[in-house]
Amino acid sequence: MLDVIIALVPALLVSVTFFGWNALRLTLACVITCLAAEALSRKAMGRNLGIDDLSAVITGMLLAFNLPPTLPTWMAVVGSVFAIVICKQLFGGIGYNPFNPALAGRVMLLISFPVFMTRWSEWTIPSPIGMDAVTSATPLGLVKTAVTSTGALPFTFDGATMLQLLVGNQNGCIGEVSAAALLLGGIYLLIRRCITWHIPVAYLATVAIFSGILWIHHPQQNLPPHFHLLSGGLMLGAIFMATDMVTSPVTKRGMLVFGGGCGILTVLIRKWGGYPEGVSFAILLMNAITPLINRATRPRVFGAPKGGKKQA
Amino acid sequence: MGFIKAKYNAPGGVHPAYHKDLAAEQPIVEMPLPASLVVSMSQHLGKPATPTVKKGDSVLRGQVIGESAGFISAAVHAPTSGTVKLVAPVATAAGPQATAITIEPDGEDTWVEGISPCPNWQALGKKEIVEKIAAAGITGMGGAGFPTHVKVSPPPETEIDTLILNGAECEPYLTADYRLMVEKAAEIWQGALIIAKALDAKTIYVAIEDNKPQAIAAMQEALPAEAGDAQVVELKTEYPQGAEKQQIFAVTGREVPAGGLPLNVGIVVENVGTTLAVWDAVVNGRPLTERVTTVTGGPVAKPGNVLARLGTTTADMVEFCGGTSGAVAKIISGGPMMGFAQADMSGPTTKTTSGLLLLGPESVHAYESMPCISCGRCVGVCPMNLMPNELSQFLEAEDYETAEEYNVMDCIECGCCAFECPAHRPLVQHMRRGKTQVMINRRNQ
Amino acid sequence: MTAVIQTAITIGGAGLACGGLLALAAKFLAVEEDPRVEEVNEILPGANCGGCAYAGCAAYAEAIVLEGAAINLCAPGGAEILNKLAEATGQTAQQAEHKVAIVLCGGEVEHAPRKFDYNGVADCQAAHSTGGGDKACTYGCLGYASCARACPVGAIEIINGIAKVHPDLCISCQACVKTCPRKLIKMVPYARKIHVMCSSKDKGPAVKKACTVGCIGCTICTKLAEDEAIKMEGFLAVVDYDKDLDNDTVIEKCPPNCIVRI
Amino acid sequence: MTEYVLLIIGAVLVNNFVLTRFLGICPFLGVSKKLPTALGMCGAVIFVMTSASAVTWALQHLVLEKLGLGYLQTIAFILVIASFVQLVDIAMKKFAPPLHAALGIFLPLITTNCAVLGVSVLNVQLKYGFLKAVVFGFAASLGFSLALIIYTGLREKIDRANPPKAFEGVAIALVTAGLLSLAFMGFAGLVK
Repeated sequence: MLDVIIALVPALLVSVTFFGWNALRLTLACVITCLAAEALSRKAMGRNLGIDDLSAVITGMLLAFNLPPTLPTWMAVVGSVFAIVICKQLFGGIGYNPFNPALAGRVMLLISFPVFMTRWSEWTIPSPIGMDAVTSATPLGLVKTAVTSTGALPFTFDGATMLQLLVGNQNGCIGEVSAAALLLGGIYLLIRRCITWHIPVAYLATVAIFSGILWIHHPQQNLPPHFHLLSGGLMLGAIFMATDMVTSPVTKRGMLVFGGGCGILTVLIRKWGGYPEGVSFAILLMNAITPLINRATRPRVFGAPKGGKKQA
Repeated sequence: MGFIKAKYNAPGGVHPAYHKDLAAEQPIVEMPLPASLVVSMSQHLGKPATPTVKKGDSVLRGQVIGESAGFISAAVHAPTSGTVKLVAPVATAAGPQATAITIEPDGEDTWVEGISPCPNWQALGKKEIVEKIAAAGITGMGGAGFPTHVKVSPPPETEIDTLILNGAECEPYLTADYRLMVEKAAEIWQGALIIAKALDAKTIYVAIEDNKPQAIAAMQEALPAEAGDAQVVELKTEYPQGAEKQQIFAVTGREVPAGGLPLNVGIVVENVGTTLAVWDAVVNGRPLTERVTTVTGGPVAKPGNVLARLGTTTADMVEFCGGTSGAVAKIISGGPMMGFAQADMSGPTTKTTSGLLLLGPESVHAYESMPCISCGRCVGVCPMNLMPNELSQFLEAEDYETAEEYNVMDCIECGCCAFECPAHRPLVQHMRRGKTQVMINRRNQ
Repeated sequence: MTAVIQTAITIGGAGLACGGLLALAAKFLAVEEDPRVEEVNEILPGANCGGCAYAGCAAYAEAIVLEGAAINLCAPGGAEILNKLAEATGQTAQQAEHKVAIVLCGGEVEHAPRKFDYNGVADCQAAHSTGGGDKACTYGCLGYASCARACPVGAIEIINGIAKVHPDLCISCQACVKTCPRKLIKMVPYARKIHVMCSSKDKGPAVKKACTVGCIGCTICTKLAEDEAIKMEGFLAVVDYDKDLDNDTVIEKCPPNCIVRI
Repeated sequence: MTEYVLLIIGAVLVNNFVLTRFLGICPFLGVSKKLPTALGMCGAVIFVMTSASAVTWALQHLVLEKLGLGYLQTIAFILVIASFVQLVDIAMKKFAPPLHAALGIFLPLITTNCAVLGVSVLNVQLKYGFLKAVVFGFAASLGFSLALIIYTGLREKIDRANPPKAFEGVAIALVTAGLLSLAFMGFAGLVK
């Protein structure tokens, strides 16, 4: 679990550089509330304390990374309590929760406080014609409003904007802005064998292919695949959220199916859904389907008839 | 000539620290007769033998003191000459009680008469070979203890074409089979030819892991001409290469059907120790009264491979190896992966005790098991491709029907999943508990 | 007025049409079933506890009607269900004695030492098959509460190391009897209060080593108890529950005070 | 044609009968113990909802509205639904006795299942034509089945969880259903 925290540090540093005190405030609020909530609920349930497995710290950090910088602290606290108490401890603690607590917390906040959860600070888009446009929406938010109203793309996605998305000089939740920092953390986790490559690769590949098809089919209304890969919460979701072992399938084949499903749902919601960002919902929905995936992708028992029933 | 690398490898498998260096280079040493021998009637798979002697009788070495009690059972012979001191239940290595005969040796070690060596065994027919094996009370010495005369006389309609000698000895710490192969290669080959004749098997393989080069060399060199196209097969060192189904797949690529037996795919697997005992029984006409056991582990002063009479207590064996230096936290009969922990050193060795392992406090940990977080490592290492995480959660919730649906009965209890589990869950005990309950439910139905 | 008639005709017509459709379906897809089985099933409590050794009340009902099974096997049902069953099936009703479960072992933690510390699954069958159980006495109660979990009404509790059955809560469904891997739980008549709390078949000295309150086979109780209410089975004193045993001298005179009144 | 596809996506994903409109919760909770029973229930619900929405539409437009008896809508619908359920009950007892035993009380319970009555009433309120009503009924039952199958998978996992004493059984099942409907809110706005 410590490795996951170390892998999250680069994204934390980037968020502090861009959003300053807001990022620190939210992260500390979430982590401390998660730890306190876990300790209190474990005591209330008369179980061993168990916060030394640092899973609450990770849930806190991941939840904070999914929050906009200007969110009031008390909302972050409410989200953390919901994530730890309702989504995890109520099922009996680590290992029993069917849904990823951090994501469920973020979705609960998104639906309960839609305005606060979609209020961003300023950022500029360096447009090629020299006049920087100042806006206060996230790239995906911009695309959603522009495409639905005028039907045209709000900005052209060129090298400069891509660099911005890579480095993190963009609007969005505090943890998801810099794709580079998240990728760095992801590589660290792969080296330390905390996660396997199956879910992130399957997830990012499906998003790229699906958005690629849409882009080729209708370039004026769709942004290129590499925009979709770098924008929004995809990197954070694919590397840290979807790979949560408790709520994702166990077998390698199951993980590929899980990643693919997340990818399809993400682009589906981004293209036609009501919300600009589909990553949280996609992963939660695939968490719900994980028990069925586990059941379907059981390995063939050694000695069972090939292609026949799973058992002898 | 006579050497190939294994083309296949069974799924899963783990690589525990082997610690074979402790006793690997120690040649086999014969142990003098101890003060008393506790010969258990349940030294094999199947019904325990029924004692034929009572307190006060005097017996000779090789005399039958326990008759085979049924088809799947085996005779038990007096390991030496002496007087019967006690006939009482004693805990076996696995735990349940079984009657055991305590014999006080008289020191002469005189053989019972009627021992009929038969140097040119080739003249014997299949039936005589099986009878001699049954009379000698030979059982599998790798750990299971399946009576060999039953294994060597499969039902007539099955057609056996291959005999595999199991020299993998994949269990860490144990080196008994390794020393046997290095020192008694020729006799083992003779034993193999005898068994092959009894089975009408055409090809013979000797499966040895590649971390035992001297054993491979010794067996290859001692390969007799009349063994035809017999091969020594070098297996990748991986636990559990020694498991029957996994070894058959690694050597021949055939998959034993789940819930089936090796004879369903025309193969019989025999441990190298058992093969040597078959040679001793048929050629020298001597019943099984002694075996080589590795006495090893940190606290053992001089670890080694001891040729000891059956029924020697663990305490005497450890005493012969220089006693213990340092505290002993765990006593295991067998290896660390599949062996049985013992409460004390009073347990006797039997035909299936391949090792006695003493572990110091620094290598014994009592863990508090955590809930399963479905990390899937156990699924990756299970040689039977089962799902130990799901099974252990079903069994923890005492849901035995679903556990049966998820093939808990195919678990070979090799211990890979429990070895790999970061949450220290007692997976093998869950499986064992599940299998017992499923069998009880099937009987009650 | 016409509205009322119209309503009646419409709804009445629709009802008639549906009724006709169902009547046809019931005729073509009829499944013959013995009505008496249904009737007996209604009488049974429906707890599906398996006390009658059938898979549930429905199976027991079928057994009564089709295979003529005894009607006094339903322990939880007690007298009034027995009488109703007697009328329904026309058999005579002899009242089965009210029996409750009891764990015949008194070896609590401070009396019966453990021979190694068991660090495995907290289940009696699992502990029993690991090295023959971690208790020095190979016959005694291991205290891992498998019987307590199996009891549908929670009548069994683990009190300092061993299982104890509360006689008033027990519905005599025998779930615990089947679960105990060491077969320590017996069904004894509710009226009997004096019990030998030991099931060890070992000789005296061996029992003394394993437990301070175990029966050492000294046979004092068999002499004191009138008309052989307690008999020796090997080295173990066993109460004969058909006889009424109610004298306290047996309790005082038992050297390891292994005999108790519950 | 796309109009029907959008209608189906709308009924299955966006306003799922169980997870967004919260109709038909009692069979949803009662039958989701084992997958085979749940599949049996889905079959029964698909048949009953589709045929009920067809017949209730006909009953409403051809009979009740003609005679001006619109207020009898609920009674008439319940009557029709009850007879369809009884039909399924008899047929299943004949052709699939084990499934019939497994479903037990939940099969006749479809009669009072608010999802079935809901779809019939909605057909009338939304003024759907005959074909649209039948497609909507079928789509609604597909939505019910999808939610039930996903939820049964979840139930088998959380039945093995060990929640605190107060939350064992149905309580934790309801919490899971709540979280599942939280996830389904992602589809909001998918179809205009």
